[in-house]
Amino acid sequence: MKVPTSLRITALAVAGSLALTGCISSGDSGGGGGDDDTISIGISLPLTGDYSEPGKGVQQGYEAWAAWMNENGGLLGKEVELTILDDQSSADRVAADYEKLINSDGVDLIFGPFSTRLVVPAAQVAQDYGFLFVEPAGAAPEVFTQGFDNLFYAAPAVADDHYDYLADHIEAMPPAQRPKTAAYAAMDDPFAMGTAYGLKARLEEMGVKTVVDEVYPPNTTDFSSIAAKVADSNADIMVGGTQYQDAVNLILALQQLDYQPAMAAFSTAPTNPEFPEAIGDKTEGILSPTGYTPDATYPSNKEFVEFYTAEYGDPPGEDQANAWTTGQVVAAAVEAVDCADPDPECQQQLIDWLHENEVETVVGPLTWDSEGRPQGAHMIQQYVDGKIRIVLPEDQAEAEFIAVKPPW
Amino acid sequence: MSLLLQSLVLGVLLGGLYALLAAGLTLYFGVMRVVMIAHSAFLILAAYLAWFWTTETGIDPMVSLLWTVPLFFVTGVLIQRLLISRLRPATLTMMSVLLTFAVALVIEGTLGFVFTGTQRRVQLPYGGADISIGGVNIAVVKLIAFGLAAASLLALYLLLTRTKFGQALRATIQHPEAARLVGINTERTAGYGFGLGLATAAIGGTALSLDSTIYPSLHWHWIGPLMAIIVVGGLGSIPGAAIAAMVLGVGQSLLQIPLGTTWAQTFFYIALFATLMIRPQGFFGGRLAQRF
Amino acid sequence: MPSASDTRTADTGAAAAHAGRRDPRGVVPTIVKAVALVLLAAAIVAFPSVAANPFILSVGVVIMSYAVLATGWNFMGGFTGYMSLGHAAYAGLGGYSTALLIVKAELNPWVALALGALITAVIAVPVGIASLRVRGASFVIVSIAFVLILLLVFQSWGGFTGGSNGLRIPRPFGPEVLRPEQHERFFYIHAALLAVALLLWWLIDRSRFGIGLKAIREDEDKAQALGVPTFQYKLVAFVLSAFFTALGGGVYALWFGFLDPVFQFSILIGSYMVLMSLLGGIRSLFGPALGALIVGYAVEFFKSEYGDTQFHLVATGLLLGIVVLFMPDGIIPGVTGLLRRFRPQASSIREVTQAELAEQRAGGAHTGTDSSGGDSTGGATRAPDPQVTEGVHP
Amino acid sequence: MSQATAPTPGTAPAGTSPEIGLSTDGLSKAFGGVQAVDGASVAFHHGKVNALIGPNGSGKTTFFNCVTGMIKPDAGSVSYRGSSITRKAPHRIARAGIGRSFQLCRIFPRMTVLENMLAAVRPHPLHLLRSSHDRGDIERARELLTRVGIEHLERVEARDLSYGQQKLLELGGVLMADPETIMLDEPAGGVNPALIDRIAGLVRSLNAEGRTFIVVEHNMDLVMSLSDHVVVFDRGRPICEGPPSVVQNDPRVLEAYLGI
Repeated sequence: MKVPTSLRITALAVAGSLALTGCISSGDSGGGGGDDDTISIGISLPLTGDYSEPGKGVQQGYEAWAAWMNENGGLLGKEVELTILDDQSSADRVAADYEKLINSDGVDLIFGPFSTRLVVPAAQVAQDYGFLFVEPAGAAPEVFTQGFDNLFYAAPAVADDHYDYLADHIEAMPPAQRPKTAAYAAMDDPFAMGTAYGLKARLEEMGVKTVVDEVYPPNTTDFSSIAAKVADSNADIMVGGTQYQDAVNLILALQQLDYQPAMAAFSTAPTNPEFPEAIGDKTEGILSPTGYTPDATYPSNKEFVEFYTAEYGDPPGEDQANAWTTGQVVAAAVEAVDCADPDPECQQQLIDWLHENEVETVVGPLTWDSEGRPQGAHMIQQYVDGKIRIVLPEDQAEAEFIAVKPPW
Repeated sequence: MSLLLQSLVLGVLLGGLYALLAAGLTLYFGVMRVVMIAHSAFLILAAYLAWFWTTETGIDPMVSLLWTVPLFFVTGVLIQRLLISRLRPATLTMMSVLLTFAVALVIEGTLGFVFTGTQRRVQLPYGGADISIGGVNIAVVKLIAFGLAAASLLALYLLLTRTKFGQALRATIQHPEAARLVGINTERTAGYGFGLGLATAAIGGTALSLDSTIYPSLHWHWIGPLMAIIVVGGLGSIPGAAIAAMVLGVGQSLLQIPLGTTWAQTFFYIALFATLMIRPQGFFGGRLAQRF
Repeated sequence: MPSASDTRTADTGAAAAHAGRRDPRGVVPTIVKAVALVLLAAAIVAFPSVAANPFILSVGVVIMSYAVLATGWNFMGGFTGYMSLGHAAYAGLGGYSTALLIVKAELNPWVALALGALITAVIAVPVGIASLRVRGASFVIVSIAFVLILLLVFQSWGGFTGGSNGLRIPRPFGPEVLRPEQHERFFYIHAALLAVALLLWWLIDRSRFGIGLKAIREDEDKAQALGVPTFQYKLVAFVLSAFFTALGGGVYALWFGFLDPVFQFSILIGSYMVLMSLLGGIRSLFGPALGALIVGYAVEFFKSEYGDTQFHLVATGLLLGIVVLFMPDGIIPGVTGLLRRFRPQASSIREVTQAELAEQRAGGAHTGTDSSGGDSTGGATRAPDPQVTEGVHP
Repeated sequence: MSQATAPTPGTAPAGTSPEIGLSTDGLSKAFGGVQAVDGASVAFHHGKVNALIGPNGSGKTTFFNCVTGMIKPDAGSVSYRGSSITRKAPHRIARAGIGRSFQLCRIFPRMTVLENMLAAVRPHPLHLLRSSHDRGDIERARELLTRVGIEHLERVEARDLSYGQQKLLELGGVLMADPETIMLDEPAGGVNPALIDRIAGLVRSLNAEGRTFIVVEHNMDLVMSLSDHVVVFDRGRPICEGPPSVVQNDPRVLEAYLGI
């Protein structure tokens, strides 16, 4: 009774969708790879969903880079065209997006997505099709242990090494002045945890006692309990493996409990322009690692900052810089081997070239090890007189390091 | 020791908010046998409205209660009238879950659409202020949120026990057929019950906005613990829900000391499973679970 | 026309009519059924070679996976009417246990898949006991809570599950099998799994167990009063459902190659399963698969056409709401009903019973008059009570 | 109508002490503050047609639900044929040989009439996957459908039946499970007089075959004409019992009904 009708409907639907499958692939205009005077580059970014906000910075960086390239003669003399898909902050989607970019839209090159959690599934697709995969956001140590030989991280250092200069600085202090105890609170996210635990490993090595070690889920909104533990320990140094809002919440919760550490370091958040607004006038002395500063003197950086500021009104941030760096890295390889097409042979040449050469970028000269780890280090910034300034390493410092943080 | 005391205080403050929200969920379940999945989505919606109000006008978020509470009450009545009451009684429990789930998705999607997925937080001049009593620091915003929740719960309690409408509502919860027999318009009462439930979400959301970051998908973070609370408290029992909220809120807060944030959250779910295994009708009253 | 032939057989005598009434549609629909089934199978077998490129093929794999998951869900939802919003938990558990058995215990991927699904089924037993002892509400609450708890556990227990770093699963096929061919193989594996699930669903649907389950769906009290051990039946259906969902999740994990708790234990995936099943029709064998096809295709289509908005959540919510409010029986029963309404021979019960009444008044003897027309539900209204007059019969 | 208690064939002559089938002892159930069943101790005569009457809200249906396990009683016990069935799961009670109908007739609305009947078959666990359309089962179902008079509707979905037909179907389903004792909750509620006669006729003939009936009913004529033993409930407990003719004239019954 119902069975045959349902069967008929299903069969009809199957037939219909078979006929319609073309729609999915041809629906997006994209950039046909067959076009001779353009090079199309496919990117999937979290334009909506949980990672959409930081993802926007990467998008701006990519778009600025493409615009700059086209104003300056293009890539290999051809126009650069970006095809950006929205991965909705989901791993399933990010893989499907690259699958589509490579197979259906026929892009010549691909750039990496945003957020560590999406890098691995995307890199897998790229690897399977033999594509070069330079990415602006997968800094977690685990990204580089998956056996991807096509992956390169376009930033100075992987997450564990972000605090290296701070660790060096503490190590250089007379033992009596070093912090004795440390409290760590990190978001359960490969990148954020990577930064905090990188520093933790170094500090523990030099005998700084870990008194609090908390990991919280990414969706945590109530930090009062973590703050209570930190405050109770009264640690000398507070290290936050944070992204953005969690740092704001954690700092507010710590203030509510009147906890005053001698040093407080948080990843990512303090470099965000909205951070001082959210914290108010209590930012003084807060430390943060950064891979990029608009004031850096690398040759290409001036062009970048000028172009970007003219385009968007504000100077670029770290996400924008990493995206731009990705563009620079790929462009350098393309210009060097003189090819940019999806053919595996060309892609392999690009990969091989990057493994062996140094690239000048807005974050400095970059080289990679065989697994794609960049071989640089992050600078350390600190809020000094209400402005965030580079304080370490000393040869790049814009301001004096504040050794004892004023109360917040 | 001071950490223990501090955590205890934090737990009580948190438990107050849980209690108010769980009371709302219990109301829906009581009057309609509906598990209102969208409750926490409305909570977040209210928090967004409070945040939006404050960023646009610069006036304290608590003032937004003046219009969010009536708005939510009316919305609640309308949801009951226009959506829930359309469902067939035979499949009401299941279908209402799906329907309110759909409402939650629509709210989450719309919030993301309008306000993007960015995390938001109301900036208050007293955001980081605290009061110190006997070695325990209490954040002013948390105290206000707790006060708001406690006052609303008290008002709800008085409404239920001291007014004619409250009697009708309780009768409808306990025995709808009997309530109809004594001349109570249970349909209308159920509508108002729904409105009241949603009003608790408005108050809770405003309280939440004082001291928390909000983002569209945050409601999933709340609905789990809240559902655990109403089951542990005994589906349909408001005092049960309030007690369970306190116990679980304090428990979670204390367990964070040895277990850390993540594992402490599982406390709610362990309590939920334990309740269903040992005493499915809940530990504090309500026996409605037995039949539904 | 089938009713005409049936009436003729019916005239030969009551007993013969009863015997011949196993299939009221007679021979022709059986052929239609068989042809449709063959066409369906052919379409599925042909799909990978028709697909324009590996991306289309990968979309096919995803839709097939949806179909498996939704059909797995429907073992519980369709038979018993208990709607789990948290079936992503079992898909995720299936994926993770398969992956962990491969990574940690170094088992053969296919052994790991089967074992993983079994482990998930075992885990489902206590969950089922906790959630099914009491009716309705608790089941849904537990279904959601279970996803949330698994998310916490798999995220926190990083040392074992990979936590937020995710877990990569080695390929079941060697490196010489290129990605497009992986897609093709996994498309067929999913299809085979779907076929097995559908076969079992069909077997249960027509079995004594199935009729008990459906009785629970219709009226649990009544079923109990008739002696159906409702709790045991529900539990078996639930565990079976978890098993197939876990198999679906496991195969998907082997194909996708990467697991992250946030994406595995997601409420949204569970709600897709519900939406697909309801949309297609939970009482129909092919309902969930059809729903998966529609939803899976629509998701791709809207993404590629309208792209970058958060609107997919709103659309999912609205669609679910509309289905629940206006077509809780789904598309298949809806279309079936529509077809029947337009079929000229379709007669309402009213006509049948009145015709019979006349016959009885005249002849007084029961004939096995065909009542297949009575399965028309379209315009059927409450028949006038024939017992008014029949009451005089001994 | 006639108030004569026509001796039903197959029952023991009056005077001998009746065999007790189902009985309760101190059964209690409260909802919130309302004591629906209040320490009810009742014994029903086996092999007879027992009637349970009482004013609206006197707890008859709750009593039924407690006995059949649909509601767990707060206190008291239920025993059947000498063994306790207190707090047993409803399906166990059903399998012990007690079938029941519901006050507002309950059938499986989206299943066909035949499927409604087959749902009452109790398969051996090993035969669970056997086709539900077992020839023997179907034949028996058809027999019973013929007996209740709706065999011509076997392929109709139950929700498309008239209320009267649904009542007959419900009775058919109960019979399909082959219970020794059948509890009917208002079998004559909401149906027309002709159908009432038909149902009464069925009860009589089934009783004649040895099945015990316990009937909650408001239709006094029906109760008096049908039953051998009447129990009167008020405020959750029995206030009087006996043959219809005795009960009918008991002042307590009048009081309960008229609320004096």
